[in-house]
Amino acid sequence: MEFGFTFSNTLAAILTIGIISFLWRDNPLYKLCEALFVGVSAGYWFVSLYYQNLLPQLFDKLGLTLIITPHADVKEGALQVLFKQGRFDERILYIFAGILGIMMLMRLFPNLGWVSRWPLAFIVGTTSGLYFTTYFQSNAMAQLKSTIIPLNSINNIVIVVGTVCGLIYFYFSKEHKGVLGGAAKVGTWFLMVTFGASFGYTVMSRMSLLIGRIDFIFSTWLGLVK
Amino acid sequence: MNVSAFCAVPEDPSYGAPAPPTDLVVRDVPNDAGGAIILHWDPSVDDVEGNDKFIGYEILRSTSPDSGFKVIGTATAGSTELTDNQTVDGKKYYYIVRSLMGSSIAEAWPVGPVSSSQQWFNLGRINSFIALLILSTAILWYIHRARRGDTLFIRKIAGLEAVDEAVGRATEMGKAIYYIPGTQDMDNVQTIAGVTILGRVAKLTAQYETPLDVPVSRSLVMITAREIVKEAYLNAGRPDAYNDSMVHYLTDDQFGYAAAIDGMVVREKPATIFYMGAFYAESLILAETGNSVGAIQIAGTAMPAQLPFFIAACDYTLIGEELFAASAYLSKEPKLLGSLKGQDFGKLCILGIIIIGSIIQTFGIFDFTSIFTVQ
Amino acid sequence: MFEKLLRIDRRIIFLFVLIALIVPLFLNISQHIAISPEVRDIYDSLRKLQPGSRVLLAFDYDPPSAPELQPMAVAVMKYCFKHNLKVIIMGLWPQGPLQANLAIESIKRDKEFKDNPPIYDKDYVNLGYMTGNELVIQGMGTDIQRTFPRDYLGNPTSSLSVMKGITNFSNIDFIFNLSAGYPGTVEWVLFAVDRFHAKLSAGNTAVQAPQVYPYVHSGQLSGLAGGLKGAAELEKLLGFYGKGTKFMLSQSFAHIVVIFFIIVGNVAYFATRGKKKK
Amino acid sequence: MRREIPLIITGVVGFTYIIQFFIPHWPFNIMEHMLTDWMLIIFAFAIWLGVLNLMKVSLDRISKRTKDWPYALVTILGFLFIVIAGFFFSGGRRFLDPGTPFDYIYQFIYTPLSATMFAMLAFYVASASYRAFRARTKEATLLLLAAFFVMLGRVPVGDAMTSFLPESVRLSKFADWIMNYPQTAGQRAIMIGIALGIVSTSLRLILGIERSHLGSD
Repeated sequence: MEFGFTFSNTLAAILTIGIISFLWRDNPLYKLCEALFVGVSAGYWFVSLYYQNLLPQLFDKLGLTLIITPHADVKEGALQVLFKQGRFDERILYIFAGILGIMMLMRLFPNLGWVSRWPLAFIVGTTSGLYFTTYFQSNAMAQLKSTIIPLNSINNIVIVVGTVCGLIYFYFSKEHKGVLGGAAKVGTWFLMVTFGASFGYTVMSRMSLLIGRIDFIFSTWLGLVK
Repeated sequence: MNVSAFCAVPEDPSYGAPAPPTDLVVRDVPNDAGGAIILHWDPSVDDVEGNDKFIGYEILRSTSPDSGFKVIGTATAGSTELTDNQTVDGKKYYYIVRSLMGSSIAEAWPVGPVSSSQQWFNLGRINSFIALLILSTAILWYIHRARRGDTLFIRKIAGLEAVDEAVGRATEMGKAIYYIPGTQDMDNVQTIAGVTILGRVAKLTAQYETPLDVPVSRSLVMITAREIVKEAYLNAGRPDAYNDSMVHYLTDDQFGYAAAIDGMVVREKPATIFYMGAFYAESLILAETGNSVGAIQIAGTAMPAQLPFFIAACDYTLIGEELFAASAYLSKEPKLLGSLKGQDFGKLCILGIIIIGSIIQTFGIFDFTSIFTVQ
Repeated sequence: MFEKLLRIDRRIIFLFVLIALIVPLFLNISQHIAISPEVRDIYDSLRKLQPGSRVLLAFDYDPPSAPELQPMAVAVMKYCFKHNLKVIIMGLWPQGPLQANLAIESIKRDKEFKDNPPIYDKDYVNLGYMTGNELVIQGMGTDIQRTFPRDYLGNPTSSLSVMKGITNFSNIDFIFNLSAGYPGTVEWVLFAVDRFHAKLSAGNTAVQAPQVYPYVHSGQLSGLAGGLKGAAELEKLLGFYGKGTKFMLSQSFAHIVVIFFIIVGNVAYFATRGKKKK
Repeated sequence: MRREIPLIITGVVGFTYIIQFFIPHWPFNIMEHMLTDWMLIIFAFAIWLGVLNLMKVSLDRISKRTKDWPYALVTILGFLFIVIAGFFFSGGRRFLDPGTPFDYIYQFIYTPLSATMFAMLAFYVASASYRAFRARTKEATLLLLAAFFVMLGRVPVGDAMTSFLPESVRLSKFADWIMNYPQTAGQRAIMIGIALGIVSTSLRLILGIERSHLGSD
């Protein structure tokens, strides 16, 4: 970004004001910004995914980049290793990823749409396998460990009681009545304090985001604030 | 394999030579996939704060104890550890660590042999393994019981009780229902939970003939949501009412997506909005705009940082685990209800461990927490 | 009247927030800024540096976090240029080094530095952004010039005079990390401090700071400035009143507006509830 | 067949992931990395579907001349503009380098739009807290009080108001206490609950008990 009343800054400032104007009411400038934002951001991710995922992860690894542009400044891929050196390179397995990706695109043909369930099933499998272990390890085990503490101070008692009652709130198998109901009630109090406190805690940083935009308008663009 | 050596090359103060590091211990990195050896030494007596001449350590490696040592790495003053990630499993190595001070060098005797290897089980994770095994067995056992026909009680979940009412209200008003399945892709279990709940909501909208709009921010979510909505309409006997354009993509960008939904909400004023899945900062932007047009809003997420905002701006919020319980609760399918019971079993175990463990810690009987150390 | 207040048009609240944020930018109110020990630690570390010392500034943030972190960056850079410390800029976030350039631009336009503007490769260098997150820090622990073979302009790092004689963290006298998340201060502590014993202070966004406090108490981090308050404190200590102080005032005003409306909402709620009972 | 094979794929891949968490030995050690890469590659292909859908919806709006159709044209042009700039005029892989047309669009169009959208939160936290933080019930009162004290404790005014008290019990310290103890306890309960929910959902997916995401035949 540059300083002053330049074309670039004016463009950025108009877009900034356009988005903020939505707070007053929906209006043509906001509609313009919104439509532009959707198009530009979709394009941004489209280009980024190509250069940051598809190209290095698939084309470079397989060696397709070198086949298409022989003088490109990239290392040899699995295909070159296989055909020039006659050696098996495990990167050749990435060809399956390419196949799965193309199967995904079969969605575009109504009769072949079902093929796209394979890559989808692959993603769901990866996700559930990954989450199954990592979440248990980092959320359940680690949090459990740090909650087992000596009950020798008010602070520690607050932590243990709060965690226990909070967990009881999430207990689904019994109606929350009697002792269980009482504990679950205390659990909701803790949850409410948690939500209130984390809300209050973030207010400040949200303000600073807006300060950044206002500063852009008044000092970078208009030069009114030194 | 543990090998250690002690060596004392006499220090010659006239030449300003440093003392070498001592007690070098080299061993295979445990619980790994091989290819690494870890070295640990006690610092040289010259390696003290304020001694600016002391530069650091050099690590040398060879496959023979007598010759062929080459520098494989350096470590700054004050360090006592280095991992050699460039070993070939099974090959025997010898190591030397030497101190550098000014232009002089002092080295200890070589230590070894040591070789790296890969292990068949990560023993550091045995606790997670056992716990997950117990939990999974419990879940599967309850699913089995549920399938056998045992009735399983599940308490009311306020946010889910309201789903019928919310769909009903939209029908009465003749307005649309928006369903936002989060802003993350299918590589997030919350998104999967979100689209599963969409199936139950879509069944209701099919029955009531209420217009449903599902704007999404990821292509794969679009594909999945279409499958699910289509099946729901089919099961409700209304395949004719289904249309691909009910589920449409906007942009992968978190705020671009929020900007577009804000616009849609103020223009079309939906009667009901669902937010179910993984959300980041856009949560409040969406929920406040939805609130401004008077929509009934039901949210559910397992993103702890966004829960406060949904609680503040929505009529009902499914908190964390309740999001994952929702599909079971809404469908009342035995196999799903069974897994909820399994979760509750896990919760009871955790509660018991916290209470008993804290008592043990209070009286200092032994260090109970060490059982739960994660690696 | 209270009933009306309960259903107040939200745009009135928006307007108050906007005014509370804009007005302080044009005011010159002196506020009492208490200096916290964590920020004083940063100042003490900086003061100990001799002229000619090398300071590494790691810019690990992007424009949305700039209001909080940019004032810190400007203040620390001004201090370095004024006391003839050599600044090395780098970033683990793609936008980071661009933020550094913005900070330098603004310093060049500053009255105090007009006659003696910072010069590239004499007073500072910018090594640019490098992918690899914490692995970059680890690589720098062995060899900075190999990790960053070229600066952001494309010059070989070995040809830069500021980089002469620098191999790894042993040759860097002080690191200041500006961080808005991952990768950031936590990674710098774990890799640069714990493994390579570098001397590190940090500036963090207000949201991020609490996660980093434990490292200050344990001594791994020598000093921490958190959020705009930290920025204002840093400006006061280093003697350059800048945007941090101004922004801090805006933020406090807006905060008070929010609190004020919460009170109004509750007063109105209880007043109308009383009426209904009658 | 159209449902069985996907279920098998999910199960096999899911189990592989779980195994590699516990077994560091080859070939499992390289699996995690490779499968994650594959997932990224599938995502990179899949974005085509979304983008084509966006173009189709926008073109439909233009051809049917629905209300506000010119904005649909803006979306298409915006998309083409950045995609052409990114693919043909920004130096290939180095498309993010300062000075490229792609970077210019990023800095002067994308960043102001997205940073401002993000900044709108400043307004929304104000309006949401005005509405939500009212002492209607016991629970709402706790929500209100926790938010109120933490908010006040974060600005110098809070401490100034309680300056007559000893330093250790002033508002900022009380706010810290709320964050460190009751707040931490609540968060832990939420996190442990989430972990259990995720474990059982993942298990259902891997075993094919939950399969509605695959749709009908």
